[in-house]
Formats: sequence, structure tokens, C-alpha cells
Amino acid sequence: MSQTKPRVNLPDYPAELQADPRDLPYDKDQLRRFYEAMKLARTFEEKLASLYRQGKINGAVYLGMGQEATSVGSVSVLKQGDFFTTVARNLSAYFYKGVEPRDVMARWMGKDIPPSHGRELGLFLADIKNLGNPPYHNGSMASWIPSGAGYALAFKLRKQPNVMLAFTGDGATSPGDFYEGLNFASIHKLPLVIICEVNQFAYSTSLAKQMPVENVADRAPAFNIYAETHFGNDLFLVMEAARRGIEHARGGKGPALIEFKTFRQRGHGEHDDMAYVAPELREFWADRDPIKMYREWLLKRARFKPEEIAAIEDGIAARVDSAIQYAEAQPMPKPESVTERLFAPSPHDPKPEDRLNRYEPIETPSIPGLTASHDKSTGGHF
Amino acid sequence: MSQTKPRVNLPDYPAELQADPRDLPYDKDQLRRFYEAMKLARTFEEKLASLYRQGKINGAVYLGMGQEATSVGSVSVLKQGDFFTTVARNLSAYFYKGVEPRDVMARWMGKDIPPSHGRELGLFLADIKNLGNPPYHNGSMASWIPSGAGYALAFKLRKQPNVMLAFTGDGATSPGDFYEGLNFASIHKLPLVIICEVNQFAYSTSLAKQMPVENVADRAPAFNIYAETHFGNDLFLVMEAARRGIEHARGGKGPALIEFKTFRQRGHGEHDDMAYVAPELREFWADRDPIKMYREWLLKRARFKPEEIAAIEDGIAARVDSAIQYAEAQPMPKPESVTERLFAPSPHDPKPEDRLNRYEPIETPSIPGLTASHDKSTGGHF
Amino acid sequence: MARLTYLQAISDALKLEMRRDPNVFLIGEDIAVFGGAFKITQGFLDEFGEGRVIDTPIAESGFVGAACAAATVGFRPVVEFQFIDFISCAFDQIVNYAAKCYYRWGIQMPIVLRGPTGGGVHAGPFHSQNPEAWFAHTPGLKVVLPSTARDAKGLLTAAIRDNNPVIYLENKFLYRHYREEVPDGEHVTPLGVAALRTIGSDLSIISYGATVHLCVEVARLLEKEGASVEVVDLRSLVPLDRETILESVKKTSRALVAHEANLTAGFGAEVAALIAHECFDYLDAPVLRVASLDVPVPFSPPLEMAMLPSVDKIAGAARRLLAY
Amino acid sequence: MARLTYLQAISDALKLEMRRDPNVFLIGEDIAVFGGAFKITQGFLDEFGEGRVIDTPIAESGFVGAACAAATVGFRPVVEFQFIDFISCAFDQIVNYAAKCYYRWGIQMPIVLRGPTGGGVHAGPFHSQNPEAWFAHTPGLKVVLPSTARDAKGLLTAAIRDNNPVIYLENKFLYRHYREEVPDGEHVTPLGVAALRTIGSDLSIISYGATVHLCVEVARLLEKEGASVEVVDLRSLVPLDRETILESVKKTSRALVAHEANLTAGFGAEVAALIAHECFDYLDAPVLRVASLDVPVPFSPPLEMAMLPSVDKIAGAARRLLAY
Ligand SMILES: Cc1ncc(C[n+]2csc(CCOP(=O)(O)OP(=O)(O)O)c2C)c(N)n1
Ligand SMILES: Cc1ncc(C[n+]2csc(CCOP(=O)(O)OP(=O)(O)O)c2C)c(N)n1
Ligand SMILES: [Mg+2]
Ligand SMILES: [Mg+2]
Repeated sequence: MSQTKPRVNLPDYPAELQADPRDLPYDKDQLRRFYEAMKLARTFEEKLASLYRQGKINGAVYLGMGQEATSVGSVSVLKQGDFFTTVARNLSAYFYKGVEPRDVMARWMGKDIPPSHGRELGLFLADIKNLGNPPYHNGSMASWIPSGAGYALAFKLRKQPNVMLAFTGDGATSPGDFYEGLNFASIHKLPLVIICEVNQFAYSTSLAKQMPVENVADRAPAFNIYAETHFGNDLFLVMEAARRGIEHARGGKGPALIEFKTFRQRGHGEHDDMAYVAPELREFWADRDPIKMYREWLLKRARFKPEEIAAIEDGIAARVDSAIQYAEAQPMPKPESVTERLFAPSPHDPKPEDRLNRYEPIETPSIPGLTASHDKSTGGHF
Repeated sequence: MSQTKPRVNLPDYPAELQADPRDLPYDKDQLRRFYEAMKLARTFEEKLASLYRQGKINGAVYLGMGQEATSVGSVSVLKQGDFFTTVARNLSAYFYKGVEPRDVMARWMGKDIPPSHGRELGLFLADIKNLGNPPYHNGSMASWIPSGAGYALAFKLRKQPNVMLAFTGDGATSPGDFYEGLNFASIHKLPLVIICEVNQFAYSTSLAKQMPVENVADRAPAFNIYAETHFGNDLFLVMEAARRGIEHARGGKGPALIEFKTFRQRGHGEHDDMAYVAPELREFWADRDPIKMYREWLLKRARFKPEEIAAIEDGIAARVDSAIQYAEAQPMPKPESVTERLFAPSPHDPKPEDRLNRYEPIETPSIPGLTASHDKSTGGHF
Repeated sequence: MARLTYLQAISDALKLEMRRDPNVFLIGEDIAVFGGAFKITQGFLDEFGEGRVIDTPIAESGFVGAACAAATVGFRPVVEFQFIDFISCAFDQIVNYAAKCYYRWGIQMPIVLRGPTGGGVHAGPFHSQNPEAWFAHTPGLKVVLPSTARDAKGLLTAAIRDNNPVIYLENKFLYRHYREEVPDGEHVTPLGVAALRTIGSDLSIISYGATVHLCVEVARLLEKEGASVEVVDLRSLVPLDRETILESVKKTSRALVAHEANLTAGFGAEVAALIAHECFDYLDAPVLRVASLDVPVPFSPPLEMAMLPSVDKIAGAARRLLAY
Repeated sequence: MARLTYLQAISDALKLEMRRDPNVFLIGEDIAVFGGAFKITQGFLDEFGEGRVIDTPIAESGFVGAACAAATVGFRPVVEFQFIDFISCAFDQIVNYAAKCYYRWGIQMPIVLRGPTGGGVHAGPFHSQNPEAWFAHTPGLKVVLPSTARDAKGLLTAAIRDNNPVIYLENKFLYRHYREEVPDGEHVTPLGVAALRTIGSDLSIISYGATVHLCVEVARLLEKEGASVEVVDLRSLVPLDRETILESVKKTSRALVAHEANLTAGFGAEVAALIAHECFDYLDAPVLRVASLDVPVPFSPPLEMAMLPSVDKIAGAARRLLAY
């Protein structure tokens, strides 16, 4: 039997804020950077929600509040040249990577901003060159697991020492694409790391209706894949586990699946009042809010002063406000541009002279309708 | 952890022909019936192969030689009202269930025989009423696992004490449909039994290139599904294991996956010379041919006389010959019939009088194009 | 009669058919506890129980395959796609299993595959598509697209009672934006009979689904300009009411085809080809088509509105035809 | 020049492009060890190694998704479907990922999705389909269907070098039944330029893929009857060479469209609609279409041949047009 048993680790937080800063290789700036990314996302999303309610954002709005630690923790341990893809709840990962809030806001407003120029929702961003965030298919759940395997395959074929990290929700572990992608990645021992954010629901659907096992990691042995399961709202725990998964994959040992138990604090989208979520569940997780916990840790264990934190938070609030102002001032895409950029130019696109020798006769037409017994072609009837 | 560990049992046959007839609840007629179904399929397929080579069968021909024990053993333990579906290599199951060789032959010849009347290949048969063989999708691999779950769901919704048994190859455990179907069946604890015939190849693709685990059953825990793995060329072993799986499912405990290691003695289709199969592998399995083994057992342990066996075999040869004669004499479908039976008649199919009141004006047309801020419909913008 | 939204009319049809026939069950994502992403099945779980309102994991191919199978043994499942865009994930089960089952075996498969289509609500490329042409091109599937609340109810009732797989395509903009009097109780609209939304003698506009509303608006505009326009609402593409199309065009001698799906190889091409063939001797002008531009549906409103058909675009084409 | 079968021409193009560009790799079922179900890639494993000729488990959606991704980072994958019928299993990845990637992000995805289409070899409903209309209706995909060995090579070469997803549809009857002189070495046929297979002045027959052969045969038959027929072979549906179609029909004033895919909402409808629109003032007869009947492809030869287009059916329609 070639199975690895998933490691499970679900401490009862926040009984103790565990990591000792002296054990950590991070200086104060770095600790601040983590906080900024998480808090910026939180603040940004709170604002986005209220803009949505004011009718200033079109379509639907999906937020990642409550899942900031999994996002930031995971991408923070990536190295130069590694790739990652997000789903709907990883805005803080983008912010950690340096994406500008004002650009995200402009995208949500449908403004004429690269790379999508108004063609995509604000939550979808692909930018390989600047961000290591390759285009993948955001529409259908789990469709990014095959693409994730493809990016990992590209690394392997090129002998690049990089990994492909793909965020995934619990619901997205149900579609067939999830398994097809994992299977392919495992057979070829590709450097694919799945960060599975089990936030208790897929839209309104509880875990029990999604899967007959307790943990997503329970499925990893079926693909001979390295797996761990952890509490996902502790930034340092996330970083440790993600790092192990990433180094496993980077070491050529095949894919890893790191499962984090966390919670979606808002509805599926802002139209959803999440009436189906039991109040106790909300409370349980509110007590374990990743930003609240990290903030407490900064104050209690890492000797941040309240004024320091307050200053960071004021800065963030100002940044979000100015992001909105900036975004509102950006132009909408020009209607005429709608038909542009459907096909990439190609070396053999037809030129006028190609139309000169269009006469190419067929000497002996080939007419089907033979039965097997009449077919004398080489190689059999097929 | 809610996993059941697969049981594995791979004795080194044919060191000993193990089952003791005195332990078995079968009389001589029944033992003969097993042999007849297996040998009939073998003889039929040998003939079919030679007809194919003579150009008398159109299209492609896929044979089940070497897998007769899994087929017959599994369906033989089904009960009244149970359903089963086959793939390409289960002709002996049909014969065991009483399908007439002459009708199968006529189907292979494209004759005007129900239920397909020439529309389908000879290996595909659906006949719920007479056979418990419901229609499923034979084209795409594993597409029958979701449909299998659907039949099992139908039993459960109707509180019928029946099971749905689905044969599946090893290759067919790769597509996403396999997992989507298993997941659904397990969540709802449906009476679905998968009989997985691991015949060492999917077309030319070896097991190592299909899956990163050793056994298909290693995947069952990912779906909290009961599983066993066995040598599949011993009829009695197959029956025992299939029976356990069936009774597990029938008992409301959810799906079962029974894996049988066996061997495809011919190419994927008769066009395939299986050059990719190592001679040692062929020999290993030739020694363990299920019909040869069962025949020896009948002679050595169940006191069948050589003459009895010879008589059965002569009868089978005659039956196959007459099947061919019968089939050849059947008419081909009429070309005009090709457009018939596309849609089933329905209660509200349009009648002439329906066309009398076609004027149904729209009083207040509804014109899209609002942005969220202008949309005053109830229930939000969506 | 009650004034119902298009969405309420769909709920109403589902509820009545579930009460009438115990073999009808619903299956899809978030339809039970949540009542569906658009709340079409709100309250159904309470009334019908979880054996008949089945929440599924995200596995379109899996639950479509399962429902199709159940349909061959006497059930009449109605499958909801949360957005019709995800029907692509179940494509194989639909085009290869559902579409071909009766033809292959003579075993009927009464199943309805329904979900929200269409743009105009700024939902971006993966929540706005119009897939009808794929299915109309696949023999063995019926394809239905209601444009009114009355039809939404009547056609869904007929679809559920139909003995074949029916792709029933709703329009998500109409859900809460269109409201009209809908007959109480049983109301059946047969599949394969087009409706006339306006009657006219100068030009036929053939359309279906939400685009019919644009066409009716165009008919009103042009009426003020002195032209008499007939709007034919196909209601179903398969079966297609050829007679009504051809009768109308033979009367008016001018035809315009309009739909929201992308232009190229859209179902409008089929209608235009049909007219060009069957009405050749009657036509006083070429058959024109107005449809979405051939790009994915973009998110940003100015782009999306430029991409979709509009009253202006349809009116423009109609005026060109009338002046031809 | 060497005399190659259609199949050998495909092999040749693949091999030359793999030698020319290390970023080209092949992926699919049974293509490496076995050389492909139809033996198109026989010997490739030896020459190029298993990093460039990748056997996969049966998981179309999985390996298409993976190949698409690799294409956005500089690879040029060529995916083989064992039979094109299984493209339905990868439908979502194709229509939602591949087709929309460049439009959404401006990141190009040079991938070729190829496989055997078509009937006439009695392979039954799941090994005979013609899916081009689905993809031609999906903006962002190019759709190519070679009818000759020369084109099979030239178009595949262009497809591999194209910076967009290309659906390249081969015809399995032609694989070993059609043979002609094919240029050695580099041979590129641009995507979007139709070929004239015969030149004529009385009737235009517009076709593509294997059906072109039937049309050429019809042109010869009718020539004996005194009619001059021009056969236009589209070679690609997207991009579509509208000019060649319209030029031809404007010259002949009569048009017939023929293809093997099912009639309703097939690509022939698009061509007919285009002609009806753009050539209205030139047409002396209605535009007719000949295509497969609207049923799945049946197995039994008399049924299959009744279902498929044939020389007789096309000639009959042509004669009706000429007599109009
Ligand atoms: C194939 C498919 N079906 C349905 C949907 C609609 N949908 C979007 S998100 C979602 C739930 C996803 O749940 P999960 O993966 O747990 O992510 P979460 O939203 O909890 O972060 C659903 C059903 C989809 N995007 N794709
Ligand atoms: C989705 C899909 N892809 C490809 C095929 C072509 N195909 C038919 S049978 C087969 C191999 C099946 O292998 P396995 O499941 O092991 O069954 P076996 O032939 O060994 O009995 C393949 C690849 C198919 N039928 N469906
Ligand atoms: Mg979730
Ligand atoms: Mg096998």
C-alpha cells in the first residue's frame, strides 16, 4: 500500500496564541507586512460590501473575510518563480504579493484597467510576469486543478525548481476535474500544491452533503499524495504547513494537499444572508478570527504597541479610501473595444497573396460507404 | 477517520483449485450453467473474431476473453429485480442471464433486432424489463458510474431492496465521472456495487500510467466505500466477494467496490495486436485462464466426466454456428427507418388546435441594460 | 390569475407538477436548504422533503448522469444548474447519454435540465452565457426558452410531462424584472408552437427568450414610424414551429432574426437558412440577423451592452429591411 | 513530394513541427507506447522521448486543462482525442478556459486539440460524431477541417504555429483512404483561406472536411450533364473565408451547402444565412443544404448510409438548384 496518512492538527484556539516570536525568522517589518496584507484585504472588502449595497458595484461580490491567514500564510512561503492561483477568497494573497488595492477596486468597478480591461470581475486577475499568477479557469469549480497540474508539468518539463500552488475551496473538491488533475499530477510527480480552504460551506451546502469523509485530506491517499490537515486561522501554523507541502512538491516527491479548516464569515456572495449558518458556528469562528488573533499576538507576544497598530490601520483605511477615489476617476472601457483581442495575431494569418492560388483540385475523391468486407485500405477499416 | 481498509487477497493460482464442492450450495445443473455461460462467450467471441477478420463484421470488435469468471460470477449472485450494466467485456454475463447468442450475433451484424434495431454495436444492450440491464452511456468511460448512482438512487427512493451492479475497467477509474458518481452514491448511501475488472491495461496504457496507487480499491477510502481486492479468475472467489459487496450495498450501508485482478487475453479491439504486452504476462495469465481453471475444477473436484464436458462444448459450438446462420438470415434495418424513434411521443405534443391562439402579446417588455444602481427589482440585481 | 414574476411562474410550475406527480424530483446545488441560488425552490424542502429536493455536491456530470438514469425507470427529474454556464461540465452526459438513449434503445428519458441563461446583469463571462445552439444541434434533445411568465409556467409544465430530455433555458434578467398575469393551477403550453407577440404585415422579426422583449419594443417604435411588424416568439427551438415562421414571412416578405446568443453558428443561422430556403420566392429583402457579437460576455456594463443585442441594433436592422 | 495518405500527412506535420520547435509536445491516450489508436504518432516516443509524447490516463478534462495551462507559459501542446466524441468530456475546459483566456487576460494559449471525426466506417453513435458547430459557435476558438492530405499537413502546421486554441478535426475515413502528393518539408496552409476544388460558373457548392470529396464527385457527374460546378472547400470555419464564398456565389448565383454534421443548427446554416444575406441580389435560386439527418449516427451500414450525406443526395439537390 502506497498511502501516506494525513496528519491532522486542530488545536482549540484561541486558548493560547502559540508561536513564540523568538522562534520565528521574521523581523518586525515582516510581521507588519503580514498584518498589513490581511487587514488591508479585510478593510477593502468591508468597503466593497458597502459599495455593493449602495449599487456602486455591478454583478455579484464574493468576499474572503475570515480566510486571510490561509491566503497570506500560504503565498508568503512561495519563492521566486513559483506560481499561484486563487479562487474567490484570496484577495489578501494578492495584496501580500503587492497588487495595488486601487487597481483591484477599479476592476470591481469595471474600469479600463489591464489585464482584463473591464472584461472580468474584480476578483479575477492573471498576471504571469509580474505576479506569478497564471490564467486559469475561474468559472467552473476545480477546473483549475487540471490547469494547476499543467503549470506544474511545465515546471517539470523545463526542470525549473518551482512549484504551482492552487487555492481551492471544500466545494471544489467534488467535481471530477479535482480528481483528474490530482491523478495526473501524482502519476507524473508534479510540483503541485493544493491549499484547500475548508470554510465549512460550498455556497449553502454543508460539508456532510459534499463528502462522505471527514477531511479533504482523507482523499489524498487515493492519489498517493502528501497531505496535512490544520487549523487555518493561525498565520504561523499555516506558514509551517504550507512550507512543508511546498518543499515536498519542490523536492520532486509529487503533489501535496494542505487542508486548512477555516470559516467564510460572510455569505457566499453579498446577496446571501447566510441564514443557513448556525449562530454557534459563527461565534465559534468569530472567536478565532485570524486577524483578531494575529493582532492580539502582535500586541501580546511580538511587542507591537497599540499606537503602532492603530497607525497601520489608519494607513490602511486611507489607502482604501484613496483606492476608491482613484478607481472612480478611471475611465470605463470604450464600447468599441469589445471586439478587440479575441484572437492573438499569428505568424500565418492569411495575407492577400494567400488568396491567389486557391485552386487546388482533388484528383481522386474518396467516397465512404464501404462495408468492412469491401474495404481494401491498408491498416484495416479504421 | 471514516475509512474502511480494502481487503486484499491474491492467491498464487492455479497452485491449487481451492473451492470444495461440498461447501458450495450449487447442484450439478448450476455448476454446468456457470460453465456454459463462460464457454459460450468464449466460443462466440472466437467466432466473432474470425468473422471480423473475414470482413463480415463492421466497425470494431471488442472481446472479453479471459474475464469470463468476473462477469458470470458477479451477475450470478444478483437477485430478482437487481440491475447490472456491462462495458465491453461482459458478454458471458449476458449469456448467464439468458440473452440469446443468435440475437447478439445479429446485433453485431447490424441486423434489425430489438431493442436497437441496428443503431448500436453488438456489445451494447439495454433491456430493463427482461434483463435488468438499464440503458447507460457506453460511449465515454466511467459515464456509467453516475448513471449507476442514479439507478441506485431510484431503488432507494422507492425503498426497493435491490442493488445496482456496474462493471468497470481499470482505465474507467480515471475519468472524473468515476469520482463524481462514487461520491454521490456514498453521501446518499446508495446500493451501488462497482465490479472493477483490472485487466492490466486500458487499451495500451499500463496500470502504472493510469494510477499512482496499486489497487483501485485503494481509492475507496476516499469515498468511505467498502472495498475488496481479489484474484478474478476463480469463479467461486468472485462469487463470494461479489456477494459480500452486494449484500453490503443491499443492507443500506452504501456502495461497495469489488476489485478483481484479471487479464484481457486479446487486444483492446481485434485490430490491436497487443504488441505492448510482455510475453511473460500473457503466459502468467494463460496459466490462470478462468475457463481452463473452472473446467479442471469440474473434472477434478466436482466429478464431471470428460464426456459430459465434451457434450456441453459440442452443444455450445453448435449453438454458436446456428447463431451465425440465424443472424445472417435476419434482415438489415430499412434505410427509411433511420429517422424513426428520435423522440418519444408525449402528452402535450402540439395538436392542430394549439395553433389557433398563437397571439399572446407582451404588454410591458422588459429591457435589460440597467446597472446595479438603477435596478429597483425585488431580490437584488439577480 | 395572479400577477407573478417570471421566476415565480417557474416556481409555481415546479410546485404544481411535484404535487401532481410523485415521480417528479428536483436535484441540483443549493436547491434544498437554500432554496436555490435564485430562490426558485424556496420552501420546497419543507413541502416535499429531502427525497424530492436533493442538494448535491458540485458535480454537474455526476448528478446529471444520476438523474438521467432515474428518468429511465419512471422518475421525472428536474435538474437545476446554478448558472447554465456549468452545463458545460455535464456536456458529455447530456449529448451522449440523454440525447441518444431513446434512439438507441427505445427507452424514454423524461428529464428537464434547467437553469439561468443570459447577460445584461453584468455577471461576467462565466455567468452570462446562452448555450442553446449546442443543444439544438444535438439530435434527441428538446430546447425550450420561455420569454414570458405565462410561458415559463406553461412550457415548464409541458417539459416536465414530456417523455424526452428537455433543455429548459430561463433568462436571469427576466426572473425578477418581468411580471404578468399567469393562470392559476394547471397551465400547459405545448412544445413546438410559436407565439405571435405582435401581429404585422411589413416585417417579421423571429426571436426567442429575453430578446423577444427587445423585438416587441422595436415593433412599437416602428409602429410609430408607420411600419407594421410581426414578432414571432419561437418558444422552443426543438421542436421548431416552421409553419408559423414561414407563414409569417410569406405574409410580410421581410425577415429579421434576433437572439442573445453569439451570432456565428447561433440558432438564428438555422432560422435564416430555413427562411432563405423556404421563402425564397416571397422575400423582398435579405434575411438579417441581430445577435450578440462574437466574443465572450464581458463584465463591464459598457462592454456588455455593446456586445448584446439591443433595441437600437434591432430597430436599425429592421429599418434597413423596411427600406430595402 | 511524396505520395502520402491523409494520416501520414498528419504524422508528417506533427513530426516536423516537433523537430522544429522544442515547445511542441503531444499529449493524449495511447499515443506514446502504442503510437495512437490510429497510429498517427507511431515511432514518436522513440524520437522525442516521454517528456514530449505523453500518455495519459482516461481523463480528457484533466489533460486538456493541463495542456491549456502549459500553453500559456510558452509550450505548444497538441492534444489527441482518441475519438473526437470524447471531446464532450473536456467541453468545459475548452469553451470556458481555452476559448476565453486571451480575451480575458491578453495571455495567449497556443494549443491544438485534434482527433478523428466522422462516420462512414460503421463505428456507431459514439465513434462517428462531427462536433464542429459547437466550437464554431464559441468565440475564441479556431476550427479547422482538412479535406486533403496536403491540407492536413499544411493546416496542421499553421494550427501548431497559431497563437490561439485551434480545434483541428480530422476525418477517420480519409485517414487511410485518401492519398496524394504532399510537399516535403515545411508546408503551411494559412487558416482562413478557402480552396477551390473545382471551378465553375453555374452553381457553387460550399463544403468542408470529408464531404468535399462527395461534392467533387458531384461536380464531375454534373459536368457530364452539362453543368459547371464550383466546389468551395472552406478548410476552416473560424476564421471563415467569407470573400471566397461570396465571390463564388455572386458568380454562379446558385448555392448549395453540404457537410456531414447534423443538419439543424449545423455550420451549413451559418454559411446559408451568410449567403442569403450578402448575396440576396445575386441569387437565382434558394440556398439549399445537404447534411446528415438529425439523428445520432447509427451503426448498421444501411442506416448509417441513409443518415449521412451522399453523392446522390448532393447531386439531387444540385440538380434541383440548376433547374430552379
Ligand atoms: C462547476 C460549477 N458549478 C457550480 C458553480 C457555482 N458555484 C460557485 S462557487 C460555489 C461554491 C464553492 O464552494 P467552495 O469550493 O467551498 O468555495 P467557497 O465559496 O466556500 O470559498 C458554487 C456552487 C461553479 N462555479 N462551478
Ligand atoms: C472518455 C473516453 N475516453 C476514451 C475512450 C476510448 N476508450 C475506449 S475503451 C478504452 C480503454 C478502457 O480501459 P479499461 O477501462 O481498463 O477497460 P478494458 O478495455 O481494459 O476492459 C479507451 C481509452 C472512451 N471510450 N471514453
Ligand atoms: Mg467552501
Ligand atoms: Mg482495463
